[in-house]
Amino acid sequence: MKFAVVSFPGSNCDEDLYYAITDDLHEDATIVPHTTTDLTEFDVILIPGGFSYGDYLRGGAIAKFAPVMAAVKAFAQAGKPVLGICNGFQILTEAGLLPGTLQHNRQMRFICEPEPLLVENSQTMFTAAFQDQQQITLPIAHGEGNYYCDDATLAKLRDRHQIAFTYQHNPNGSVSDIAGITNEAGNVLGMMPHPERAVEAIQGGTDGLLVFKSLLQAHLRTV
Amino acid sequence: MFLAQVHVTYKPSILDPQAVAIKNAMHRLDFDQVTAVRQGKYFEITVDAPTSDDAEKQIEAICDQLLANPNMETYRYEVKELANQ
Amino acid sequence: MFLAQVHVTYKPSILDPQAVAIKNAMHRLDFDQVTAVRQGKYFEITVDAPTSDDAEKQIEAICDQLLANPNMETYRYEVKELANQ
Amino acid sequence: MQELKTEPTPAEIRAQKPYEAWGLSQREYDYISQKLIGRLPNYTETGLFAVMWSEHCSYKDSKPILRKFWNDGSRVIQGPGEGAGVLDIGDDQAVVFKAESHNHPSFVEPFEGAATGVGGIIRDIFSMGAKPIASLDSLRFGELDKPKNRYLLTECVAGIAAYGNCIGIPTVGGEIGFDAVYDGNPLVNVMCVGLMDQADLKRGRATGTGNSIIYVGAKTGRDGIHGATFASNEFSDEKAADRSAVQVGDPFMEKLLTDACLEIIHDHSEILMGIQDMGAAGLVSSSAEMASKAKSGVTMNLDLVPQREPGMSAYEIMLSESQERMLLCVKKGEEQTVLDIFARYDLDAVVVGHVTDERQYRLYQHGKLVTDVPVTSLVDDVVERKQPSKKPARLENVQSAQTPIVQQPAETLKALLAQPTIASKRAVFKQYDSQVQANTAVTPGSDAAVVRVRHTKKALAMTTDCNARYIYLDPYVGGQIAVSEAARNIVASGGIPIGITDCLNFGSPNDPESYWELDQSVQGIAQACERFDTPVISGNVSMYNETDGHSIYPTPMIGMVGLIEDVAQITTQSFKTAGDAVYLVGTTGDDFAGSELQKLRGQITPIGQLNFNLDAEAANQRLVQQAIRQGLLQSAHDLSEGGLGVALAEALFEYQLGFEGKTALTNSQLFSETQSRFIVSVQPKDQAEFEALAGKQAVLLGRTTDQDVVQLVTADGQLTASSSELKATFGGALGCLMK
Ligand SMILES: Nc1ncnc2c1ncn2[C@@H]1O[C@H](COP(=O)(O)OP(=O)(O)O)[C@@H](O)[C@H]1O
Ligand SMILES: [Mg+2]
Repeated sequence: MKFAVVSFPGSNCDEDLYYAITDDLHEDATIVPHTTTDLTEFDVILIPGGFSYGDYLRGGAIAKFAPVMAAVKAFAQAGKPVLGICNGFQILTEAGLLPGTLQHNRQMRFICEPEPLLVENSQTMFTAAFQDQQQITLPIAHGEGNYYCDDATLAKLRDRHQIAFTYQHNPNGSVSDIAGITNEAGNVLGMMPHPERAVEAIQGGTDGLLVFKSLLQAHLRTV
Repeated sequence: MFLAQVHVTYKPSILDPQAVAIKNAMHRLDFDQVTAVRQGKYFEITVDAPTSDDAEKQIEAICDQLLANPNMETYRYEVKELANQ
Repeated sequence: MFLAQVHVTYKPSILDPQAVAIKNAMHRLDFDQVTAVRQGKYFEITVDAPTSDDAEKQIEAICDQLLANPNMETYRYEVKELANQ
Repeated sequence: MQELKTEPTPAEIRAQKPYEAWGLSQREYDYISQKLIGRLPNYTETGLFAVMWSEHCSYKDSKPILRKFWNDGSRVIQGPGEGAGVLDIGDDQAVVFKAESHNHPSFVEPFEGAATGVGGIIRDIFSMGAKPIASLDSLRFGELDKPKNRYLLTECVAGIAAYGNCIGIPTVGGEIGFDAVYDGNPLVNVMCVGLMDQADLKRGRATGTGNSIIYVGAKTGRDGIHGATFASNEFSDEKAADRSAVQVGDPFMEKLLTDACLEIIHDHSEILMGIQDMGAAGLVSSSAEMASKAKSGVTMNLDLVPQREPGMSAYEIMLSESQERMLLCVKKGEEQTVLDIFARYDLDAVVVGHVTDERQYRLYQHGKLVTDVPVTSLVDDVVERKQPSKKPARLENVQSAQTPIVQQPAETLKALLAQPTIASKRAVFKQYDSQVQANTAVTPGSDAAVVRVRHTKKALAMTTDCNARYIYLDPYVGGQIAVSEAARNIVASGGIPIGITDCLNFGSPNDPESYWELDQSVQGIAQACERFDTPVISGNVSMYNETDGHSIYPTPMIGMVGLIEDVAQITTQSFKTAGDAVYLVGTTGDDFAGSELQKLRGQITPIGQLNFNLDAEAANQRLVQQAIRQGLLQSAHDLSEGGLGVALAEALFEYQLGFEGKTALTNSQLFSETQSRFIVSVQPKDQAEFEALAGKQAVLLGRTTDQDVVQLVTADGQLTASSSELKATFGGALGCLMK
């Protein structure tokens, strides 16, 4: 199975994702630059964390114009899986692939801590290896992770089971404790916590590996 | 040459954590008469456009595409001609 | 009630990496006619002061103490009276 | 030689002596004009000499002392003298590290000062060819009851976080101490650690006549140029209020710079002759040092230097401390390869000059030769000064410290845990991304941070330490203790100490007492380093740390790195499960000189005599190392500020355990700061083996429990407290004080 990790200028979790896939999931991964225009050879696109273009202006605001984004959009429209983590989540909301937006954390400070989460929907291609309402722990590391959407959007997210992960102790002020959401079709997931930092015991936990295993299982089912 | 002054602010319905933090800091400094704070971004953009209309069009497009996030922000701008140097 | 509109901007000699990045982004979006971008903060502060003079004094103090960093930034503001509601 | 019209002529310079305000003495000026260049230097040249001959660049005052450091050892690949030191860690890999201070800029503008401090030290690491893998920050502030100190702390931490988090280097450790002596003079020291293949090692050399000098990175502005020249408004009609010497950091650009430089080092090593960052004194120090080390000369055309502002003089271009810039020496004819790579990263890169074989330093601007002096006169001919040195009066006839009476040890323990120097620093380090790069095995909060080396069994442990209260009491012994404490932290984490870097934060070298303190502590550090086989491979000196004639405590920060040969040996300070036996390694005396208890009891300025024995220290470290290697320890924690009481409490918090035990120590000895001690926990099945190994070096203290109670019977009383209450005190204190 072939994973593409899209690297923007200023991405800093691209290698971490690459190693999570190659060393721990034992699948094929390629780091592709933001100038790539064709992603059709891949099965999954991963958009990593970091500070694309310095996150100057707003997280993800400049990255959404990178040449690669047209290919990402086409990939998503074809129903293939796109996972945005942290800055990747911000980029996906800025690009309109996911609803809502990520504001400054309520306390206006960066937070780096392991965070207990609940799996709200284990029926997606990113979460099938979890149980519904399973309690897991993943590290967060962000200054702008406070998810916001208006009430109508929130109602839709709920109705269509688009909320994938919630925080057990809301660390940043997110609406409805949201830590991760999918698009309506379910093939685009954005999440603030970092699954790629929890794939080996030495990192403090392995709950994150199940996100990637879910993708692998979903893929095996389709081939 | 035209100079655009652009203000990007949060929509009134949005709770802006930064503005809240600033207002709290003012109260801690005993500026108790401050009743509300809104906060935004301010840009001065110099455009080498042929006409004022053209400059406005460009600024409008830049705001829509880049400077403001329509989920939570609105913008306003003024364009004025710069004296030739 | 008075409303102060405050602009805080970098002194001209200070490097502003954010403004540089934003200008580069505009160029990548083919807004080639943009020749300069400056970036700053904008605040709207409502003060329940008895007189305009008093409001100005408070705003000035708030800018000095909180909103602007005198090492790198300058500020300007305008205070206007709000219609009673 | 032609002069720019607006600048004073050489004769005017001699008459008006502007160089004195720039720190160049009359003797030095005369020596340079008469002996080194044989004529009067022009304005630009005078500025270059002033900055190159400053203590900051030349170490003219501290060099005679720094020579006393010990830099040998079988692992040393590169000692002091380059961007950073390099040590062999096996598998053809090397670890690279260095620390640097940014004290004064952080006082003037804490956010940007601290941020650019982080940026500066990172460039030293990747310029050697290493990927930066971790940073640590060692901070000192005045007490937090003053709003100014809270502001400095908050902003410095935010600046470190902003830079480190954005660039994607985990901030994995550090230390923070508070004392009124740092009012008006906070310390911000940052250490960066890098990892490399030995084959990639690069040095700052301008070698090979005709090769090109390439400037890359941010444009040069009027940042950070000596304040004196700023005040004299002669080259600009801008109002002084519109000018600022503050440097703003751009971590995004530095990320691109790091990645691009490492790409060139990896893929085009053969055409890259040398590389160095532009740090203090920017373009002049990097280019002159690269030429000096290569025994070559350079010629540069300043019109080609990317500039942010119009009308910059040669003086300003050369002395600017704009951030995020590097200087490369690239083989003639191969420049385009390098320029293309930088272009791909959207970075400005320009050939600004070339290497010559005459050992002259020549600068052209607007078609005129504006500087023409021997390279050696700028770098190598600086006259070292051995300053007068005198033992401070306070250190004559020192009385011994009194043993405080402790009637309620639980109250004392709580009060100590709430001291900001002791309390949990989580409120600070949770703002740092400590896990990016996904290699952090031990995050902040344990004795040393541990970062594993991917695709090997190895890991690196790292720590920064210095108890300045001890240095104040006895700089020699205090220096030994600083190194020993760092080593203890490494050992407790499962590592073998392999080397150190330092930041020597002192008062004025012109004050004989300060100079004596510097000399003594360097000797103490040197002796301990030799004992632990931890060579000094890099470091930094920061002097003149004083305000209104009051100097800080001498604070020689030690940054140490240890090698963990197998990740299975990584050990943390926390007790793991109920029922484990807890031992105290090392003997305990009545050591209250400079202790936190002494300070808590109102003795703000430390008094008393230190008591320390390097042999005992080494023996106890060996024991813990051996026990970890044999797999006998569940946890190991070194004892430092607040002594046994504080260490025992800290070990309980992570897994919310209790403790029950009995000791022959007195109530007050629970808080004695006798050196060379650890507490370790051992599973019942391993107790016999551990006791056989330890002999008299360790005594059983008691057992961990799953109750929310800490109970320790002492010779003259009993400590009883709720462990969750202690945890709340410890965890909440700093956050509250920062508000
Ligand atoms: N206190 C010290 N201990 C050991 N080495 C030192 C010390 N101070 C400076 N050095 C070494 O001297 C060289 C020059 O240091 P410095 O001027 O701080 O570097 P930079 O030019 O990168 O700022 C470096 O190799 C540094 O490691
Ligand atoms: Mg350097």
